[in-house]
Amino acid sequence: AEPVIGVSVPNLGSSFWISVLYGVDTAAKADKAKLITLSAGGDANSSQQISQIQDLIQRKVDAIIVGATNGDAVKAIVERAVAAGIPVVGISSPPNTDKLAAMVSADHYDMGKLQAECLAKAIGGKGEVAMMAGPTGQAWSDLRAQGFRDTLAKVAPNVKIVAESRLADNRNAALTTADDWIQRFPDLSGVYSATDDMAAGVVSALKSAGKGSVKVSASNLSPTAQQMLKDGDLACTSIQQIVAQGKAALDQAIAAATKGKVDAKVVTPAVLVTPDNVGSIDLSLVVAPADYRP
Amino acid sequence: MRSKRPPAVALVCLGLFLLCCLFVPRFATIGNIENVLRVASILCIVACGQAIVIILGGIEFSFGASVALASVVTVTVLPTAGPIGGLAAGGAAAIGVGAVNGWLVGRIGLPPVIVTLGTLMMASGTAAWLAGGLPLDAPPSAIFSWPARGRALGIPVSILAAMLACVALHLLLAHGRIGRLWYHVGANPLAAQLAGIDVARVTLLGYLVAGTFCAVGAIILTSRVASGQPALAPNLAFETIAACAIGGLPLSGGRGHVLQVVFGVLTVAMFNNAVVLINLPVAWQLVLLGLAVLASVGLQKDWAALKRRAGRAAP
Amino acid sequence: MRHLSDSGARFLVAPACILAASVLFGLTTPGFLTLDNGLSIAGQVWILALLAVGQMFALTVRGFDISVGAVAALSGTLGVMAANAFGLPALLLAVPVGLACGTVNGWLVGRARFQPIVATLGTVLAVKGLALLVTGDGQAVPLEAGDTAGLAFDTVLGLPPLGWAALACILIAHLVLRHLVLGRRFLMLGSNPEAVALVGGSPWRIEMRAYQLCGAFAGLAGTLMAARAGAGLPTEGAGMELQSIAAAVIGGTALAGGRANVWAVLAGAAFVQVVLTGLNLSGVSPFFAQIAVGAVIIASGLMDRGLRLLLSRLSRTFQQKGTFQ
Amino acid sequence: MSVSDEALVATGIAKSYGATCALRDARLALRRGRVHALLGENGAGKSTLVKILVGAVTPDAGRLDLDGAPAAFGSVTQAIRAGIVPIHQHLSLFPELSVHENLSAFALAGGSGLWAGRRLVDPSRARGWLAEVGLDVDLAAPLGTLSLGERQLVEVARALSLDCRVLVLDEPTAALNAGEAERLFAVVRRLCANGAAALFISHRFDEIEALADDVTVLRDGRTVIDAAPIGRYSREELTHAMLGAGVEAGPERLSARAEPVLVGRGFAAHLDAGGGTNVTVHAGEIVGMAGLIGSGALALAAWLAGAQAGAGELSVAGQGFTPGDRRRAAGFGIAYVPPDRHIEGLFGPLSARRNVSISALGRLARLGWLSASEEMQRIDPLLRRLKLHPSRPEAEARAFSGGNQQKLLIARCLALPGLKAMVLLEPTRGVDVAARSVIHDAIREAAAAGIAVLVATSDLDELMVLAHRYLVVRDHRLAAELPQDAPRAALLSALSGSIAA
Ligand SMILES: Nc1ncnc2c1ncn2[C@@H]1O[C@H](COP(=O)(O)OP(=O)(O)OP(=O)(O)O)[C@@H](O)[C@H]1O
Ligand SMILES: Nc1ncnc2c1ncn2[C@@H]1O[C@H](COP(=O)(O)OP(=O)(O)OP(=O)(O)O)[C@@H](O)[C@H]1O
Ligand SMILES: [Mg+2]
Ligand SMILES: [Mg+2]
Repeated sequence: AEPVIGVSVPNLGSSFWISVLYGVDTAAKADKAKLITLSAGGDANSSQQISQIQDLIQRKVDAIIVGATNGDAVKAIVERAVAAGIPVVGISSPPNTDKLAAMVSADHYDMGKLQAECLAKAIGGKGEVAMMAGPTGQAWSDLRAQGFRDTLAKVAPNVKIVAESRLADNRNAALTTADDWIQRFPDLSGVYSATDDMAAGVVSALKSAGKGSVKVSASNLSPTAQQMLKDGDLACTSIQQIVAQGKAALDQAIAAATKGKVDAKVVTPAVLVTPDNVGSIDLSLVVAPADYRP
Repeated sequence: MRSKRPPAVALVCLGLFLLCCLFVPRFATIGNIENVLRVASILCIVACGQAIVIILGGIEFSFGASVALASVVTVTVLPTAGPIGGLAAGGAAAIGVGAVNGWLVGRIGLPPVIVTLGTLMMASGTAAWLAGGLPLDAPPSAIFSWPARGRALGIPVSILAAMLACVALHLLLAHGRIGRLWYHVGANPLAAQLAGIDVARVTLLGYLVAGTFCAVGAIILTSRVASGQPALAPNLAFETIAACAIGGLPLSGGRGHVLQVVFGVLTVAMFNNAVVLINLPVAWQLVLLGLAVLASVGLQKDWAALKRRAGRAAP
Repeated sequence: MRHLSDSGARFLVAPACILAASVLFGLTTPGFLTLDNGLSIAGQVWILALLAVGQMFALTVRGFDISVGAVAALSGTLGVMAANAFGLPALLLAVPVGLACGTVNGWLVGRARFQPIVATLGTVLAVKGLALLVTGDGQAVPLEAGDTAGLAFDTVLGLPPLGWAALACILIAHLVLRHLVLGRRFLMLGSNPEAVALVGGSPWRIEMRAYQLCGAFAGLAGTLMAARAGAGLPTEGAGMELQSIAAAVIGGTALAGGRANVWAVLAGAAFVQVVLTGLNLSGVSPFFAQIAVGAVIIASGLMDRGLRLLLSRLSRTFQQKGTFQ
Repeated sequence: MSVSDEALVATGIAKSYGATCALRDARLALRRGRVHALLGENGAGKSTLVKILVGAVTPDAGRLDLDGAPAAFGSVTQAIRAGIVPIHQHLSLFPELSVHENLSAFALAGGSGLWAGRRLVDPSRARGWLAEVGLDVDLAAPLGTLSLGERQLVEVARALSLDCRVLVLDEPTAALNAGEAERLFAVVRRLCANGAAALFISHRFDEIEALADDVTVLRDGRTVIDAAPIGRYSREELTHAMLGAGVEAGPERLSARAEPVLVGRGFAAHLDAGGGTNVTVHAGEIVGMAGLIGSGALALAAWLAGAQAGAGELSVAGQGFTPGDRRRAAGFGIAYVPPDRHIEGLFGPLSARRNVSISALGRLARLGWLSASEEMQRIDPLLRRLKLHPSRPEAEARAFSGGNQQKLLIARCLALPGLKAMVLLEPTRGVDVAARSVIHDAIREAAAAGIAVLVATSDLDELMVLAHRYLVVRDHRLAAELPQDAPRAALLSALSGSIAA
């Protein structure tokens, strides 16, 4: 019979996880595996995710792919799953345990690092930047922000981080906050954005205030970000081959489920996309096509 | 009547404004005030809808989801229907949610909390499903961005729309027959029914008109973000409820004036702007916002009277 | 007759909904109607159940508490910090933290006469901020004092030990509501707030107690959350306030106050959990699942109407509209 | 009178609520073994004085002496411990709780202690109190299933649970009919015979004369007649003291009979109740409908107004409408005053004018647009005619006294466009003599103008001065029809079902 693979991700309202899922999905179609996809409905819903993994154990799936809302929070239940004989593959923000059959990791820290290097160069190594840093308490946003801060202090010690927002986590809120920043920090020269969707809000605020000279960097590469890069609104965006990761995760899961050979750790490096190289990136490894529906 | 005196919230709002001017860096610049007003304008339009529902003795949780649905619908039909058609379709979706709420609360008689919670989830699920979970971008177009970015008579369109919404709400409440009936139904639905009022119809219309205000807000928001967003403004319902409550509308229904809504909205918008400008760490921003909400309501209270009351209740 | 058609029927809605949902999922989803799955649901329901029972106390005195999710997150996190410092039992310090938040809400609503929704909205924001403050920007705090996974997931006589503990707390809630003077006072206040002072009660104190209980139960839910996750989660709990209200109302708690039944509220929470689990097992798209949950909440309202209509038919009287028989 | 006789004395009591001064300089002296009546028009301050006596409100000034010693009650619990037992004007009962719990409310609400079960009064004693007030209800039944009058009796029974030295009754009879009231009086008399003092507030002179020994009159928060024996002043003098002016008697009843206007056929309260009741009200006629509590008189009247569903056929001026369709009935010109103005009638937070104009909105609105000036022109003369006091149509309805609130409901009837019939349930419950005479005049005038009027009330006096014809309801059906000149005794025996004299 075809293997049944459970996929538990934090939030299918984010381009990152959609792309991961796309990778898993395409690989599953190729390998003839059946997927049960569950979304915790938000990054701050660990209890929900714990229950969902419990349900997957209950359903006796053959393997589970987990992108954790919070690596510590799902540790215990993931260890339960492993103890129940269900191999677990961590992806991107993996459960914080050494019992995983395999770990396909995205390097969020490096994504922030790449943004810092690019933004520092774009603004000429000095000036004020603000961080649209994404929600608090989430591994992906915290790591990206950390990578950005650490690297910036190293490569451009003269750049000052003047503001950081962690409440604005959608395009509309990012837009409003950026509007306020433009008033408060007229000399702003760059903005870090945890995701491309937030960056879209920032860019639209800057444009309508006539502040096109302020540089914006982002992570992820949805169609929106591709367009912004082409239009020169975005200095750069740091990405990973998340579709490829999704595919790898499924392959590992099936291997683990069928007692095949498992690679304990699959790492794909973070890559920087700029207006110059956006044409040469193999998008099929990076982002789900616009018409993909989970 | 009561409205001859300015509502207590006006003083709170004014006091807050002065405080902000004095202590919040770069608050009192034209650009910033315009920002505050732009944000307030969208909040205000939707809060006008919330005010109707509150006057009716109900509550609306589904506004956030219904603007999200509207934005996604707009962008989905945009390629075939064009910008105007798209925005109209989006607006219709928001009105549709209002109509469903009105039908379930008015005709079937379900509690508003349950109904609007249910439609909140349904609308937000539908929006995510239509969009596939991701924002859908609208192709750039001047018409499409006009509601949020355009100006008419030198005033930003969204602010103009908010002023029109307030005037419309005022006319409805003060001079419209239906507005009068909302007060009656909110004050005592049983008495209204015995006086020969079709309570179900009045309630349905109330939610429908509220949905219409929400639709106008949704159109401006969609135009503002130029995309269909399944998570457009998740806290919109709570922000409008807070604005109405800070404005002094009792959630028990039967009372409320448009000025209370306006000042409540301005107060909320100023809070949100001020915490960003003060540029505190996020934790302190939240604490400050919470205390500000409580303080703005606390300042409107007659503490001496409360003390008297408590004095006799104590054993 | 109103007795039967109103008070009785409202508490039957949740069990009836559970029955209907079980039949539906049993027919459509393989593996749903199994003992194991039943036990699995029974192991998961408790966080929501504790929050809903707390919410029930606030609803009973004609109030509302939208801060329960945030309070659970804060108190769970502080509990974990205390446990790491003083040993595992200190995890229970989450309860007094919740109680303290409830006291603030209770004072604001009872004594200062804030509208419940404003008071608790203010505390939501402040409590979220506090949770970030104590953790330094929202990092999860791993529970190092001991391994609690066994308590959360191993079953003893069908339920995990934490489930038994939660059940015990809910039993206490039942005792409070049905058998203690305090519970009777909640019902009195919800039934006729003006009369309470006239028969010698102190309305604001009673109101305050209700919010305190609500806060304490949110603290208990926080303890459970932390023990289950093995970590304090300061940003957890989004959307839980609305879920808890839904569960309490489906469980027959009257929004107009004065009517509540703890077991029915437990059934309301169980119903929400049954639906969530059923949808999880059925493998439908997560977006459809969200739509379905919304539809189900409305359906439970319709079920309530239907049951009342049915019972009033059975009792062969006309629907009353006025105040007299 | 000897000082040692005095149980409770209040002197120089003053109390203000913000700008309103409820009491200025009130004095009240209750004597052991005697029933003391407190008179005053609506809003004179009677209820406020009561709340002060029972510790529910603290006075701004004045002193209280209990058995000759100064007393100060910080709370209801303290007053109750001192033996002062209140029965409040607006029911202080809990509809969602059982009768048993309601009877135990004092014990449940006050003091400390854990177990509710321990604080419930002994069931057999509870049944004893219920029997004493003549109630036969299940202790476990939720109070909400009882009728208004039964609830009032539960409140009286609850007072018996306390060790009573001073019994304070604020309009206890407003919701009771003659038979019920008589049972209450017996209880009061028995308590007084055992040495308790009683304070009794009512707007009905008959009751006061039947029960009270002494009388105090309050006007504008001041005592104007202080503890006079009941026989010393005539009704006219008392009325004059209350109002500062006399009340003119209304015009004589007209005898009128014309074409039928309001017709109801085949009313049945239950689906399985056989037969059916037919009622016809003619133009210009005031029909009085009488019935004991629980007889169904109010339900029948409400049914006729389209306010209550039920089997049968209804028509007004030849146009039929469905029972329970209040909207259609109002559209056909049937006005309705519900029996409980607070629950079913008043829009508390809305202005007096808006409370009235709701019935005329169809006439006042053009294309959905209301004209404020036309509203004022149409409504304010009505309010003036009914002598609304204070004469502030824009004030909130809930800030008016009971009598004036009732005038608003009557005005709402009169403002109905195309008015053909009025159905009034308990139109003067808890209303003072002055307001009552204004309301009666308005009813007579309406009838004289050709409106068909049906008045359903448990107040026989009211019927005797208003009605052209009496319909007596017993057991949810019409038991007797009596002419205008039927003697009171005939009415009474028809009500209770004994053979008419
Ligand atoms: N809670 C209150 N707030 C403001 N004013 C009040 C309040 N209670 C009473 N008053 C004022 O005090 C006056 C006396 O009220 P009270 O209820 O004692 O009258 P009453 O003699 O009992 O009238 P009724 O015959 O209608 O029962 C009223 O005119 C009213 O304006
Ligand atoms: N908010 C208020 N402002 C001013 N006066 C008030 C207010 N609420 C009540 N009152 C006054 O308190 C008095 C008592 O009101 P309550 O509703 O207890 O009895 P009532 O209206 O007199 O009814 P009843 O017909 O039974 O005598 C009234 O005279 C009313 O004028
Ligand atoms: Mg009174
Ligand atoms: Mg009164």
